[in-house]
Amino acid sequence: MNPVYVVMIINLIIWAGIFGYMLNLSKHMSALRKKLNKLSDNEH
Amino acid sequence: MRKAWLILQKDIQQEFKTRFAVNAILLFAVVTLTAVSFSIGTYSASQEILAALLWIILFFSAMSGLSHIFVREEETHTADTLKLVALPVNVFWGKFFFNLILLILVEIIIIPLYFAVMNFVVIHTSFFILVMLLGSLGLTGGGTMVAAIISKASAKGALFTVLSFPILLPVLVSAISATNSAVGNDPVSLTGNAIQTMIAYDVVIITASVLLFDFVWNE
Amino acid sequence: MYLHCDAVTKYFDEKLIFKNVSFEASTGNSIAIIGPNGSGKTTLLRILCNLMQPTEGIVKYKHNGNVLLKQQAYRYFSLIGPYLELYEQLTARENLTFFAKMQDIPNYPNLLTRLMQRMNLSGREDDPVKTYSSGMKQRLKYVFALLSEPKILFVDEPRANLDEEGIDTVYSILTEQRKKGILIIATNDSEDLKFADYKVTVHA
Amino acid sequence: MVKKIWNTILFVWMSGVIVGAFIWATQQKALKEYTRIIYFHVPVSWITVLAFLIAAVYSFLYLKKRLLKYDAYAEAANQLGFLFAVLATVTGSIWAKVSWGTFWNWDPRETSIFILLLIYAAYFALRSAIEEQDRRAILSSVYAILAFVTVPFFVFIVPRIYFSLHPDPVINQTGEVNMDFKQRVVFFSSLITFTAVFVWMLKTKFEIAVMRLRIKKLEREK
Repeated sequence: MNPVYVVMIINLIIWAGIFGYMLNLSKHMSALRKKLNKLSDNEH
Repeated sequence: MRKAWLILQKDIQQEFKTRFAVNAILLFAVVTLTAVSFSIGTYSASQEILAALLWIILFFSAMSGLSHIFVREEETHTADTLKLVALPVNVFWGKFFFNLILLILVEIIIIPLYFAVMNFVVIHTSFFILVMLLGSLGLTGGGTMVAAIISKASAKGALFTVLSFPILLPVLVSAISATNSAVGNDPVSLTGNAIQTMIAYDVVIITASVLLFDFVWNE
Repeated sequence: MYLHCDAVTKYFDEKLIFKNVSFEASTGNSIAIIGPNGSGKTTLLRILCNLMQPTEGIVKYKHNGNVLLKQQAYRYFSLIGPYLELYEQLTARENLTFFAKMQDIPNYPNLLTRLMQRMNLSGREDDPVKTYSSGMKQRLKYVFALLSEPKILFVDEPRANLDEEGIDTVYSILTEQRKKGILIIATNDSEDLKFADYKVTVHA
Repeated sequence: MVKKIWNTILFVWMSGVIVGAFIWATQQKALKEYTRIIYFHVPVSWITVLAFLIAAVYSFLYLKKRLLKYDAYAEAANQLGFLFAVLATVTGSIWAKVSWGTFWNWDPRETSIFILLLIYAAYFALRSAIEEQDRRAILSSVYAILAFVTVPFFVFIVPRIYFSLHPDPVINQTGEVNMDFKQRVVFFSSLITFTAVFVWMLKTKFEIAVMRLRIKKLEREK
């Protein structure tokens, strides 16, 4: 296997890991924000 | 310190009536020793491997018995009673010395057996004893603290080993390499390092435990 | 001796147990903590004894005008409760000797004999606690609590597991404690309430 | 708006580093193409350690101040640390396979990252075994600090006992001297990028943690 591909694969794994995680986080965050808005609306 | 001694006395008194911890840890040690001995069988393992196996047996025996001292207080609802009459620091020392005595007792029984069964030969005896002592101090220090933590969680038994292992690994690794020197396998230069590491580890883990125990006990 | 419980609130995670419980008591006072089952009477007692941290608010002890630190305060009070057990495998004497030594009680053998007699337990000193009946265990807890001659006595359900005779003894103890120190009981029993100068109600 | 600008800068910078690493930087003779792995693998490993440190600091703060916020921060840092530890382990393992022939051979740094992984895993195991949140916060903080004080010992023992196959000593035998200018520029920019990405992730995690706590508070006030 050409070494440059190995390096690329490694690089890809790292970025995929980070982005996958962040994507998950942002999904989570918008869900939480919705819930928070709903809760604070009920207050008033 | 007198109070710590009283707690130690109380725990020994209690232990004498049931012999639960002693039985658990000792039987565990004997069973593992037998298993190791059987699996090696007639092959002659190198002294290097035997040194490592000895510590693995001791580590897992410790894992089977050292948590008992805190788990018992929690499960019989006596922890609160003890809290009402004792300062945390005394409780820690009392439990620490109980575990130390327990572990050394197991070592006194297991190590001669190990010599006999496994063909294990120690060349520098006094050095070996020093290594055992320092190693036991480290195992007990970290083990007692983790025992205090897990006594307040669920799934105590499994958790104890999982939490202890990474924390006890430095002392375990140094003890194995120092034991290696004791059987005459390694150059002397390495010996000093392992001993230094163990002393430093013992001091650090025991100090940290004393400082942190307050939070765990009076949580 | 002076006990001050200021705006104590306790949550278990999101569940509110009680909110803003405040009272104060000094020598000669007695207080009953009342509330329906599961309202957190026991939790409040545990907080007062420093066995548990309140979510908000503070508990303060004063002795001769000085505020006591946590590590000093525990010498001045005793607690009797169903969740507070003695060492089952040890005998009554071993248990009590251990606790007496831990609390630096001078002349404890005499005191021990006297209290065992008073709680109608003499003769059973050298039996393991696990052979005791639940009523006897409860009486033994009184011996343990009174051993240190506490300035403040906390009692959770004074009558639990006791027969007529036991209750009489306990009541005489409560009367005494009320005179010479502070008495705090958690109860729902109207009989027990006779011992209280005033009541603190806990509820969510 | 400011946030958007920062994100754009970060994105451009990141792309620059990747391009630089693959095209601009020169290759090390001994490592050939694999030189480039250093620009990604090393920063990831560094962040594993950084996250562990941050978690220990917040654990300590929690024990001092008893604010649940700090415990949530420590947990967030540990979660990110675990993610980066997994990334470092996987990428390192692939690298080990192509250059040394095996996926795993207990080289000192592999050992260190493995121990960090174990500690992270133990931390989460402990958290999942305690129901009540105050108790969970205290016990896991104590455990994080206890683990933190023992980790430095691996720095002393591990390299002395095991022989290292890791190329870092080859490159850094006398500090950073053996890296040439271009390599150094790319390496440090990459380190900065990854740290910036990590800080950004951590901030997001903190935000989420704070939101969670607020939701809980609102719910309990009802």
